[in-house]
Formats: sequence, C-alpha cells, structure tokens
Amino acid sequence: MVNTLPQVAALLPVFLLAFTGLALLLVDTISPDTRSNTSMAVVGAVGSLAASAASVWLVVSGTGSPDTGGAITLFAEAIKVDTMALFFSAIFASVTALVVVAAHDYFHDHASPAAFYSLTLFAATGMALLAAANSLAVVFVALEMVSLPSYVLVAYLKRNRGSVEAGLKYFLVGALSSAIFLFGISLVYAATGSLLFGGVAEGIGSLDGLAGIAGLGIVMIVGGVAYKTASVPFHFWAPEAYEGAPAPVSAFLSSASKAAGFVVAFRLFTEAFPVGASLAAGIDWVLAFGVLAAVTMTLGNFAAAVQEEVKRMLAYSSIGHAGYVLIGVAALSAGGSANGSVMGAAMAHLLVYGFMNTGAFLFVAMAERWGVGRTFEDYAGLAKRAPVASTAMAVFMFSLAGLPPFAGFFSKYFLFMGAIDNGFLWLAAFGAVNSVVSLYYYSRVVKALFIDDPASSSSLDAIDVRPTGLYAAVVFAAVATVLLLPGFGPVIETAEAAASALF
Amino acid sequence: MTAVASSIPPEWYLLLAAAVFCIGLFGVLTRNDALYFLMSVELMMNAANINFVAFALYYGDLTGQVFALFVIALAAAEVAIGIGIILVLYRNFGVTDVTVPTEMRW
Amino acid sequence: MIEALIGFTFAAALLVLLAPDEWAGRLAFAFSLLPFAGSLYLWSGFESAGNALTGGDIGYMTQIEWLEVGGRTVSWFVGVDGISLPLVVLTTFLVPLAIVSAWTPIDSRQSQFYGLMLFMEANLLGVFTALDFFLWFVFWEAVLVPMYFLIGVWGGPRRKYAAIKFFVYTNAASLLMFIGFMSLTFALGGSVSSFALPEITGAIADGGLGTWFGISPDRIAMVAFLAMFAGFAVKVPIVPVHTWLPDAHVEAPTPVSVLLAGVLLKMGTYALLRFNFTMLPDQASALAVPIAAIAVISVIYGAMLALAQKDLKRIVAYSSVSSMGYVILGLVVFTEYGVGGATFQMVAHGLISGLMFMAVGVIYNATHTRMVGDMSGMADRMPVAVGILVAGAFGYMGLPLMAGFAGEFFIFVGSFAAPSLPYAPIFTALAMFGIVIVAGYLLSAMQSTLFGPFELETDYDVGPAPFHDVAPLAVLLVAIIVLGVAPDIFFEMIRDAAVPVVEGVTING
Amino acid sequence: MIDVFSYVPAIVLLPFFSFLIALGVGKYLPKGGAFGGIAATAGSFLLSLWVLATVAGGEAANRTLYYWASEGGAGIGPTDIELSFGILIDPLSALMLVIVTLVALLVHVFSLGYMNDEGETGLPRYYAGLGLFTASMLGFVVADNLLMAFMFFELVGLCSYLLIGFHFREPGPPSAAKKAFLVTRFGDYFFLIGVVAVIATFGTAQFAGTESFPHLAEAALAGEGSVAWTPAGVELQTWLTVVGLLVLGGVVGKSAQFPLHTWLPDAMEGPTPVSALIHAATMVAAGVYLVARMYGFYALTPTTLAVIAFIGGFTALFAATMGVVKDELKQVLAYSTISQYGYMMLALGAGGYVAAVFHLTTHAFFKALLFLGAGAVIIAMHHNEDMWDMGGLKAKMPVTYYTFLAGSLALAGIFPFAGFWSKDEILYEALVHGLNDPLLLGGYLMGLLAVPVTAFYTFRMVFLTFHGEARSDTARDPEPVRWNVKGPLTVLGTLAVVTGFINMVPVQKVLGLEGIDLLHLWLDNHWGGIEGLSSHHYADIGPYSSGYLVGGEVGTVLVGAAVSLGLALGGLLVAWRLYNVPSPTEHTAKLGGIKDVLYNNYYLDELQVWLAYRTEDVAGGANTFDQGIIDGVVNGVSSVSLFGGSRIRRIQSGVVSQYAALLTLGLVALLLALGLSGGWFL
Repeated sequence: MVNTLPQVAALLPVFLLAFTGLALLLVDTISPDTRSNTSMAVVGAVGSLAASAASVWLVVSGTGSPDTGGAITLFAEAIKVDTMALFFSAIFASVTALVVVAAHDYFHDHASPAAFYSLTLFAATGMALLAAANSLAVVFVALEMVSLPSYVLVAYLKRNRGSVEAGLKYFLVGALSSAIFLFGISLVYAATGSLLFGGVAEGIGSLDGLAGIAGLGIVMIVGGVAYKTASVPFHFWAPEAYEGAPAPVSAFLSSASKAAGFVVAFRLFTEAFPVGASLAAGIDWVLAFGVLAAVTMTLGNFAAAVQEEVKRMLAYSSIGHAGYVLIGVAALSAGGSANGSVMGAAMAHLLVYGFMNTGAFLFVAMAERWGVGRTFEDYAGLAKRAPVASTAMAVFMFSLAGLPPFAGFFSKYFLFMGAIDNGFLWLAAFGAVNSVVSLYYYSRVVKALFIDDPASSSSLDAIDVRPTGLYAAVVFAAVATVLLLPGFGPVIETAEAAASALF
Repeated sequence: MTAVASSIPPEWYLLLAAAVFCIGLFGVLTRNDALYFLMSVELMMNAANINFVAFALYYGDLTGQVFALFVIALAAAEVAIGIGIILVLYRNFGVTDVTVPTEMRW
Repeated sequence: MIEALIGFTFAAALLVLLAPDEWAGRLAFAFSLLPFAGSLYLWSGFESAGNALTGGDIGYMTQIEWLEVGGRTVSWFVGVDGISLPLVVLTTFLVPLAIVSAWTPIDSRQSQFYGLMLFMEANLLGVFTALDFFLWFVFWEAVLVPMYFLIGVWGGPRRKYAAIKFFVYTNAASLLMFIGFMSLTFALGGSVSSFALPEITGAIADGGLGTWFGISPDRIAMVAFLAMFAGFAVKVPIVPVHTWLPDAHVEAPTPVSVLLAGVLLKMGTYALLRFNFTMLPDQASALAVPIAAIAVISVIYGAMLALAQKDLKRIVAYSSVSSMGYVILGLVVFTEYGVGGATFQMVAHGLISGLMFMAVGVIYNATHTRMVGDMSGMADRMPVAVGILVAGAFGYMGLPLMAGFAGEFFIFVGSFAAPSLPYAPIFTALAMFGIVIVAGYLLSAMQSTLFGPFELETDYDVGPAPFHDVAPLAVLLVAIIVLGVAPDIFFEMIRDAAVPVVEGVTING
Repeated sequence: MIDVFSYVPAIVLLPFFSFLIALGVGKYLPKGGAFGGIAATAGSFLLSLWVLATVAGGEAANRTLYYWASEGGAGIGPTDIELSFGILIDPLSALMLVIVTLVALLVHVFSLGYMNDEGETGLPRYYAGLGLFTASMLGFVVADNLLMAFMFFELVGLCSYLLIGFHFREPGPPSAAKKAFLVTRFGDYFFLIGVVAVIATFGTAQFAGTESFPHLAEAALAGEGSVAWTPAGVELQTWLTVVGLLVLGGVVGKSAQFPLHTWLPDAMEGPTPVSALIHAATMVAAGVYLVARMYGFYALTPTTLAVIAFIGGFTALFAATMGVVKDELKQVLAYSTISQYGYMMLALGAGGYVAAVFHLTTHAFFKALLFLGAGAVIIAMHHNEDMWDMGGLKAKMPVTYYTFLAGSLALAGIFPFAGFWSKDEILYEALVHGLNDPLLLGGYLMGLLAVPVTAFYTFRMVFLTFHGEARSDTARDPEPVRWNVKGPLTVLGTLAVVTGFINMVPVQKVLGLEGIDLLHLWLDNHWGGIEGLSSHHYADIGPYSSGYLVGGEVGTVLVGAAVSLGLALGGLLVAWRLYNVPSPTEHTAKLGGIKDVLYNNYYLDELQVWLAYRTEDVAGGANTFDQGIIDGVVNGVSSVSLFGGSRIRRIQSGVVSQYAALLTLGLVALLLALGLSGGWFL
C-alpha cells in the first residue's frame, strides 16, 4: 500500500512536526491568555505523538527498507528516507511528546510558555530532517535548525542566571563548532566536488593528492558531530547547558539532540565516508572515533561519579553514554562482519536511552517543580513521599547502569557484544570498566531515594502537589523502559536491518 | 572576471580561506567580549563560504554557490539569536564579558 | 512448567509488593510454598539422564526464540538436569524458611521486603534453569538488584557501604566474565547459530574454536577461561576476591544472609561448573594445580580468618569462604566423586549455612548483639534454639550422618586419588585440615557465647525464642540430617549429570 | 530358627530410641526418662547375650544392610566404591557388644542414684546423651567397614562433648568438653585421611571377607593381587604403613595415648557415671577396639606395630607417673585409664591380639567399677573429690569399700584378680616377641616399670580414701547411698574378681591343662567365626617370632608372672607404708623437682595451650592482612577512581573561552595524530 502513496508521504513525520510547530504559533496568537499553556501542551503532544505513530507505522509497513525497493530519495537526492531515518524520527517524536507533556507542569507559572512548545517542535522537525539528510548541505541546514531553537530553549528562563549562563556557553561553543563543521564541509567539497553523500563517497574513492584536504575536512566534521553528541573534546557545553537549562529542555537536548548528532554520524560515516575508502585514502577516522569514544566515556563516567548535584551527574552520565554509542561508529571495520550489528546496537541503545534518560531528567524536573533541592542529600528519602516517581527513577537509574530487567541492559550489552564481534575488545573493555563506575553513581541516586533518611522531618513537606503531566510522562517512560526488555526483539532487529542497509 | 577568477589556481583560494578561518579562530581564542566572539565566528563561516564559491567555480557546478547563500542566511539567524542571548546576559550579569559567568563549573 | 514456576514467583512478588505491611509476611510465606511444591513436582517427575550441556536430555525443556542479534538467536531456553534440579529444590526450600525467619526482625516496609525476597527467588530459579547465555545472564544480573535493596534498606549500621561494595564488586566480575564468554562465542564463528549453552558446549567440544583476529584457538580458550574464572570467583567467593562477603553478611538482615550464603554463593560455583569446567575442561585441567592451590588456600585461609573473628555472623561468613574452597577442589579434580561431591556440597552448605545464619539471627533478635564477648550462657535462656544451633555447628564441622560430612567426604574421596591433578593426595590432605580448624573456631565461639553462666552486655531480658523463629531451624536441621543419612536422594542424579563433565577432560578420555 | 543377626540393628537402635524419647518427652516422664534408657540398654544387653550365645554356637555375620551412596560410575578416579552400612558379628564384636551394653546398663542404673537422687536438673538431656552415646558406640562396634566405623567414631566424640559439658552453666565443663572434642578431632583428621586413603587404595573399606581391604592388602603384598591405586612413586609396603599410621591417629586421639591424652583428665568435669562410661566401655575403648578390629591390616606392617607398641608402653609408664601425685580421686583414675590403655596398645603392637582384648575386657569391668565406686564416694562426700578430705570411709560404706578394693586389686594386677591375668599376658607377649625386637623390648620394659607405679598410686588412693581417720566433717558423716548405687557396684565387683578366669594362660601353660584359655579359643574361631579374623591368622601374617628366656616357654611364663606380681606387690607395700596410717601426710615433697613436673603433667597442657595461642596469633595476623591489604586494595581502587574523577572534573573550569581553547587544542591534536598516521602532509 505504501507504493500507492506519493513518495513524499515518506516525509510524513517531518511534515507533522513542522505543521504542529506552526499550529502552535497559531494557537498562541489566537488565545494568548494564561490557559494557553494547557492547550499548547495538548496540541504539541498530539502532534508529536502523531508524528511518532506515523514513523512507527511507516517502519512497520517497510517504507524505504531494502525489501520494498530500498530507500526513497526526494528533492534531487537531497533527502533520502530509509528505515534508519524513520527509526530515528520515531525516537525524536516520542521524546518530544514526553518533553511537551512534562513541560506543561514545569511551566505552569511561567509568563509566556507558548514559545517553548513551538521552538521544541521546530527543533524536532530539524532533527527529523537531519535523519533523512542525504547531502552535506541539508545536514548543515538541518543541524542549524536544531541548534538555533536549542540555544533559546536553554536560555528560556530569562531571569534565571543559571539558565542564561548555560545558554551563553551553549551558544558560543555551538557557534564555534558549527563554524568548524561548516569549514570541514567546505574542505570536503573542495576535495570531492560534491555535497551529495554518494558523490562524496565516489570522490573519497578517487582522491589524488587531495587526501590531506579531505582528511582535514573529515576531522572537522567529526568535530561537528562530536559537538552535537556532546563528546570530548566538544563536550564542554554539555554539563553547564544541562544543569542550567530548564529540566525538560535538558531532557530534550540530552536525548533527542544527542540522537540527532548520532544519526548524522551514522549516515556520514557509512554513506559519505565509507570505512574502506577512507582507510584506503589514509583517513583513519575509525581510530579517531575510537579515541573519542574511550576518552568520552571515561571522562563522563569518572566526572559523574564525583558530582554533588543529581542534574549535573546526569549531564556527565549522558556524556558517558555518548561515549558508549560512539562505539557504534568506532567499532566499524572495512568489511567487518558485525558492522551492521554494532551500529544497530548503537541505534537501539539510542532508542532505549531516549526513554530512560528523558525520564530521569523529567524526574529532576519534578524535583525542581516540588522545590526540593538539587543535591543527592536533598533527594534523601523521597521514596517515602513519592513512591511511584521514585520507583520510576530507580528503573531509569538501573537501566542506565545496564542492569536487567530493564531495556538498558540489552542495548548496552549488545553494543559491547558487537564491538567484541568486530574485534574491538579494547573498546568493550573500556565500556565494561566505565559501566562499573557508572553503577556506583547511579546507585547513589537510588540509595538517596530509598535508603537514606530525609535530612529533616520537614524536608519532604515541599512535596505538596502531584503534577499530573510530569507523572504521566515519567511513568510512561518507565513503563517503556521495562517493556523494551521483553520487546527488544523487533527493536534490535529493525535497527540491525536499517544499519546493515547502509553498508 | 570569471576568467581571472578561474585563472587563479585553487590552492590560493584554499590558503585564503584557511587564513581567514585562522584569523577568526584567533579572535575566538583571544577576545573575551561576546560581540568580538560573534564576529570572529562570522569570519570562520565566511572562510567556508570562500571555499564553497571558489570550488563551485572550479568544479563548474552551482551547488557550492547556492549553499554559500544558505550559509549566509543561517549566519545571520545565528547572529540574531546570539545578540538576544548576549542581551539577557547583560541584563543578568551586567557585562558582555563571557569569562564572567562561571557560577556552574566542575 | 519451569516458566510457570518462575512466572508465578514474579507475580507473587508483585502481589506481595502491593499488599499491606501487616500481612505481607504471612502472604509471602503462603505464596513461597507454591514454588516449593512446584519444584517437588519437577523432582518427582524427573528422569535423570546425563548433563544438559553435553547432550544429555533436558528435563522440562522449553525453547522459544526471543530475538536475533548479530546472526545469533537469543531464546527463552530453560530446563533442568541432575545438577540444576537439586539447586532449584534448595532455593525453593530455603526461601519460605527465610521468609518465616524474617517475621521477627523485619519491622519496617514489610511488603517491600517480602516482595523483593520473592523477586530474588524468581531470578535465582532463572539462573539455575536458564540454558541460553543471555537469558541466564539476565537472571544472573537481575539477582543483584533486589539484593542491593535488601542489604541497603534493611541492613545494619554500615549497610550502605556493604550494599554498594557488593553491588559494584560482583557487577565488575560479571562484566569481566561477559567479555570472556563473548570472545569465546565469537571465536566459534559460524559453528554456532545461537547462544544456547548446549550448542556452544558441543561446538567447543568438537573443536569449533577458530583463530579469531589473529589469536590462536588455544589462547582464546585459555583467556576466556581465566576471564570467566576470575568473574565467577568473586561470586563464589574465592580468596583473594572474597572481601565483599563478610561485609555483606554482617550488614544484611538475617533472612537475607540466609539466602546470600545459602543460594547466592552457589550461583558462583554453579556457573564455574557449567561454564569453566564443562565448556573448557582441558583448560581447567591444564590449570589444575594453581586452581587446587587456590582452593586449599581458600579453605585454610578462610578458616584462619574465621578463627580471628569476634562477630558471630562474620565467623559464619568466613567459614563459608572456607567451605566453598572444598567445592572448588572437588570441581577441579574431574572425578565423579569430586564433581558430584562438589555439587552435593553446594546443596549441603546451602542448608547448613542457612541454618547457622538463622540461628545466629534468632539469638540476635533476643540480645541485639552478635559479639562473642557480649554474651555467655545463652543456652540457659533459649535452650531449644541453642540446641539446634549446636547441632547445626556440628553439621558445619562435618559431623557424620549430617549433610556436610557427605559433601566433604565425597569431595575428598574424589580428589584424593584424582588422576588429573598432580600431588592430589597432598592437596586433599591439606584441604582436609580445614575440618580441624572449623571445629576449633565454632567450638570456641559456642563455649563463650552459649555456655557458662548467663551474662549479657545489652540490657534485654532474654526468653525462649518464639515458635516461628525456631520452627525453620528445626525444619532445616531435619533436612540436613536426612540428606546426611541418605545422600543418594540427590547424589544419584547429580552423579548422572557429573559423569559427562568428568569424561569431557581429554586425559580422562 | 529365627535369625538373631537380623536383630543386631535393634541393639544399636534401642538406645537411640531412648535418646529420642528422653529428648522429646523426657521432661514429662518419671526420672527424666531414666527408665526408658534402662529398658533400652537392658534390651540391648539381652540381645547381645543372645548374639554371643549364637556366635558361640558357631555362627557369624558379615552383612551389608544399607547403601549410603550407591555404587557404580564412570571409572575415573575412585569408582565402584561401596559406601555402605552393615554389621560384622564375630567373636570379637559379640564380646564387645556384651561389655558395652552391660556397662551402659549399670551406668544407667547408677545414674538413678548419682543424678536423680542428687536432684540434678536437665536430666532428660543427660539420659538422651547416655542413650546416644551407647547407641553410637554400639554402632561402632558392629560396623562392618572402616567408613561406618569412622562415622560412629565421630558420633562418639560428639556425645562425649555433650556429656562432659553437661553442667554447661559452670565455666569448667564446657571448656573440658571443647578440649575433648578438639583433641580427638585432631586425631580423627588423620583417621579421615586414612579412611579416604583406604577407599582410594583398595576401592573398599570392608573389614572382613575376600573383598575386604586387609585381605586385599595381604594378597597384594604376597604378590597375588594388586590394589586399585597407590600414590605415584611410593612402595606398596611404605604406603600401607603410612595408611596404617594415619588411621592410628584417630586411635591415639580417642584412646588418649601420648601425645593426645591431655583431654582425658579434663574430661573428669563430666558427671562421674559418664566418666565410667567413657573410660570403661565407650569412647576410650573405641580406639583400641578399632586396632583390634582391623588387626589383619596392622599385622602386615611391622613398622606400624612397633610404633603402636612403643607409644603404648611409653604411655603406660608416663601416665602412671602422673597418677602418683594427684589429690583428686577421679584424677588418679583418669591417669590410670590412660596408662591401662597404654598396656592394651603395647599388647596390640607386640602381636598380643588376644591379650589386648583380654585386658580391654577386664579393664572395662574393673575401671567401670572404680569409677562408680568413686561416684559413690563422691555422693557420700557431697561432691568433694579431694582425697585429703576423706579417710576412714571403710567403716561407713562397706559395700563401696570392698567392691572398690576388688577393683583396685585388679587394677594393680594382684593375683588372682582380673587385672593380674590380662596385664601379665600382655607383658608376657611383649617379652617373648620383644626378645628379637629391641624397640618392642623397650616397650616391655616401660610397661614393666609401670606395674609398681600403678600398684602404688592405686593403693595410695585406696588408703587415703577409706583407711585412716576421717579428715573432714563430711567424711565423718557421709551421705548414705542407695540400692541403685550398691547394685551396680556389686555386679562389677564380682566381675572384677572372676573375669580373669576366662583366660588363665599361665595356668594352662604351666599345668598344661588344655581348654581353659577360653578367650584364646574364642578369638581363634574355635567355636566358629569369620575366616581371616582369627588370632592365629593374625599371628601367621604378623612379623613376630617368639623367643624364650631360661626354661623355655614355661620358665618364661613363670619368670614374667613372678616379676610383674613382685613389682606390683612392691608398689603396694610402699603405698601401705606411706599412707596406711591413721593420719597420712603428703610425701610428694620427697620427689623434689619432679613433683612440680608431675603435678603439671609434664607441662604438656601448657604446651598445647601455647600452641593454641600461637594459632590465634597467626589468625589475627591473617585477619589484619585481610582487612588491611586485600580489602585495602579493593577500597583503594574505588578511592583512586573517585580521586581521578575529582581531578577530571576540574577541566570544566566554567570559563567558556578556556573551553574554546581546549576544544581547539583537542581538534588540532586529532588532526595531527590522524594526519601523521595517514601521511597527509607529504
């Protein structure tokens, strides 16, 4: 039935997100009163859920998958919709939905929450577009489409020094990185004479003396990717941005935006700069990613282990997870038998991560909403007053640590497995050591919630409200995190298929 | 004009672009004022544009030039947002020095 | 059948979790009886035939494909054989008793406590029945989570330190083991199409190991063996990676200690038997001497440490380290009585250490101290409990006609003349000296705490222990004696499953 | 005709049931379950008599009743092992059954007087202990294989622990109980190795039959067969010797031979009837009985025999000397026990199988008698055991006195009391075999030296207790004892007099009267028994040949008898001179420095305590090492990681322009690394 639809229908998720964003602006102009918060949230949620549903449906119906005639290319090959694109737009859309729902309670007393929703949706649109990009030009445009709203979102609390500081740092580092990224693109263009992935790949195949230029360009592009995925050495913005930004935004950035960065990486480094050709040309970006992965996960986890504030700990932990996922690119090898499975595992991990990490940040959002402090000590004994939310948080923590019976277990172990399968034992070993460290600080949160006693009997009285939206979002994320373990089969198989299609 | 442009070997354009890029980077690394920072970033982006335009000419396809236009537009947007952020920075910290806000670290 | 067992236990855990505190304990006990009945049913209908991993037929097998990754299928693959069934019975037998023994000491957040206990039981059953690596690993790791809470929430003063230490230490171990096993699997290349343990074992036995990224098969096998051995050694635990155990035991509440010593330690030895000694027998016998040395050191060193302790729980904890040393010795000698005896000793020690921890707990409930110096003459005040404690202690010393003696004796008989272990008689004789030291420290501890005139540092008035404290002790004692008088009720099926393992070693032919 | 041997298990089980009953419902029964115990032991006694009669009728039994662990297997390592329980009824075990059950019965009866009438608490526990003790010992006696023997051997140790520590509320008994169990456990450690070694070597632990390990060993040594396994590079003969010595470890422990005898004197902390049971019939006897049981194996290894003989002889003398200076009634008896079992060991080592069993028998009776008599005295003295507070009890408690006297004469080896015959035969065997074996001769001389010492301390005890004038108020007005005390004493007193006549070898040899050395014939399967378990067979395979002094056999008999009797009388007379006076005084001062040594038992306890402390020091060291080093490493890892983390986080300085710099640096580094490796800049 897919074939009866116009090809453009493959971009349905993108359109849905974009239209929702516009619709939100409309709603805001129609009813600019305080109640608009709710209506906005509803519209945003509906739209993003619709987008997510659309992507899932498209995946299931096999759009763009090899067995239904391969990827669908549109607009002079500038856009290319395949299973991976849809897979990721599903991630983006569902995270967006969670964030929007949560934001409703978070901004309940904010002067003008309207802009928040539209900005989020536009950013999501950019991400979805990014997932389907087939040209460096589109990649850059879409990337900016993601970044520019994000800067604003981080600095959204205009009167909050933390928020503003975070926004500034995010913006400055971002501007620098995108400049570097852009220059890298220009160098690649100079070396290969094309912006389309296919063309670039051919060019890489036949570099005569331009290997240096192409190499410089590729490394700079790696830098750009590293920025979006918050990987060393482009990670510096992340801790501040995540800590300073409103918690829902932190959730959005650390899950969706990071995934967007990775989808770019997966595309570029399979279709534009294929492993074989690049190595032949003496451009060993695999090594580069390997180093980045190892350093990133180590730095993230070890720094996270010594934080006092939960939110900042989560920021570092998300850096650490960026390191894990980078294995998906770093463990590729020319004609490696497990290329597909390792990258697929990385994709699957991003999906699971989308739920567990978003959920974790949303729990922090709830804590901020309640006004209990930010440190581990302030979280002591929360389980006594908010058992459901705390249980959900425990689920997120253990899942992030990669413990069964939660989805994070499979995704992480399959990632390591793929690395080992491709002969990258050392990466797996790094991952192992780091996940031991991570176990320590994740369980610190659980310990605070369930084991520690509240600092004072009155310290829990702050928990006076039950923010429905936040609860809904958190519980939904938790349920998803649990159910994804038994239901991991379709996920990993889709992801592997999608990834394998790229090689 | 085009003849002149095309008679110049592409390496020169690369060198020019690289030079501009490095000037921009130098600015980013040395100046603490947000506005200077912004301008330097602009320089870096334009360095990229030089490459695009020049090699579009060199390869004889328009993709690069068109993309350059996109970049200019995006740069403008970025500046707009940048200014906005610098404004709230000034409102909250009373300075435009980017090294002042260091409440969050470690 | 098995999935029904596990599924029911999970469901029970959930129900108890939602139950009101006041009757959570009773409810949990009632629920926990069903898995026990179930395991008895499994036992009654079980025809022992060989080892599940080496092509023997598998009791109550179910295999449903779960998902496929990297061209290999992961499936829900469970079943029992002569080695796992006794451990399943042990688990389902200990949990109800542990739950009853919790009625007195656990006075807060009961529903959560008993829920977690049942949740842990379900995972333990999974560990002992799973025959697919990933399924097994899921259960294996999932046991940590309830344990973390059980120690961390209901534990003693240093519970947080103990919980984290246990949690991180054992998890690090399993990661090491994971990497080792994975490289082994991938070295098998195309000769396996799934993570089913029987298939992998068979493939290795048929020389399926190939060169893998330039590493020769033998080296891979050896590296994998070492990685897995190190990983499991932590769980067992074997000296020198045992230090998490005393802390965990001392801080854990009594019923949790019972399960920790009774079942969780057996996970380590069980995994060693299944993975290291069944899959890579030749590597094992190549390393026989160092492993035997470690085993002997564990026995003697652990016993010496127990001798130096002043906390009753610490004493029992260290003596567990000592007893596990016997098991390792039994496994490494690759004789029928050795491997069989080791498996039997797992069950026996599970019962006896459970009894000891429970009895110490009963005394603690009354006195709120476990320090040897703080009390004396307890026999005067709680004769029945003390009587059973004394009996249990003698069981621990390997008194004949109690389960412990059977296990140790089988191991000694198996290892003394083992053809595959050089200097086997020397190693055995050295290990056996443990039975003297164990008598030494247990008797001294009993003399100073149980006998002599009644004195107590803490001011509690001590009376006879309540019935539901003593009843589990009595049940355990009976079980221990029955198993000691008629070890064959388990030993026969165990030997059936152990023989193929023994024959797996080349030098045994 | 009903098969009596099928009732043998009942002999073991009856006391076991009495144990269960006393333990379970004892506190609801009259006398705390005493009657249950008496009935059970009486039943066992009658059954044993019946068994004895049947054996005398020429029947015997060697049956496996229950497979503890099934046979069969992979044939790797030891396999096809029969780990089973069974009964072996031959003249030896039949005789032992009667002794044990009789003594146990009498002890039960006596306990009525000693425990119940004295108003002890915890009687159910006491009678349960007695029941289990008897049951374990009987199980050990009927055992048909070494493993079963070991199991019940250990259970006997458990019971001794429970009974010695009966008065657990006082500090002394628990400590004594611990010591008893630990020291014997130390011996059993070697025993257990021995059991395992036997099973590994022969694949069986049976005592009797063609498939028994003594038989297999004999065949293998004769080159007519081979054993399943021997350690690489060890001669069979050597290995068998090693195994024999290992098993001997358990014997030395249980039978309180040097150097593992130290537990026995402390064991006097237990109630006196228990002491009687332990010393006469059960625990201590077990060791010697074990050697006799597997004598066919020991006879094959001369070295082991020599060691046994020497240990025995030495212990006999060594313990006797310590008995000389003790002030407490039971202490003296304790050391006399050690010494007497030394004699039995000497006999076994010297090839005097019959002599050993003979002394085992006689000693069982007269030592039980002495302990029960001592018990009676202790009742009378209100549990004061110091002999220096007694004196003059002769008149007040005649029954006790005369029975006690009979026991003492037997112990001292005075003609014609039981002890004389058995002890004389032991010395005779040691002499005739020792003439060709210097080590053995040493044993003999020590044994001979012990004779006068024994006589001396025995009568020192008698005189101090019963003669002279009462030295304390309680002694002037002792508490009377009842029938349940006097009864057992009378029975045993009679036995102490007559038992000797079952084996009047000297008479037989001198007068040449055939057939009056009943025990010899009995143990020689004269009335039937089991092939290969006869004294003749042992003599044949044994290493010894007899040599005679002047006058050949008869002369040697007479000389030996005369010498030992003379020495005994000598010792008696010395004791008479020193202590049979109205108000005797301590003469120990005459011993000078030796006195302290003897008082302190040659400081052997101190040595063992010292060893115990050193072990604890080692343990403490290990603990420090464990906490400090091993656990230190573990915690070190974590603290190092956290320290690393706290350093790493410092990179995040908060100053954004520094971020830009670091970012650029990182990028450049990456560029250089890849550029150089990829050779872009060429």
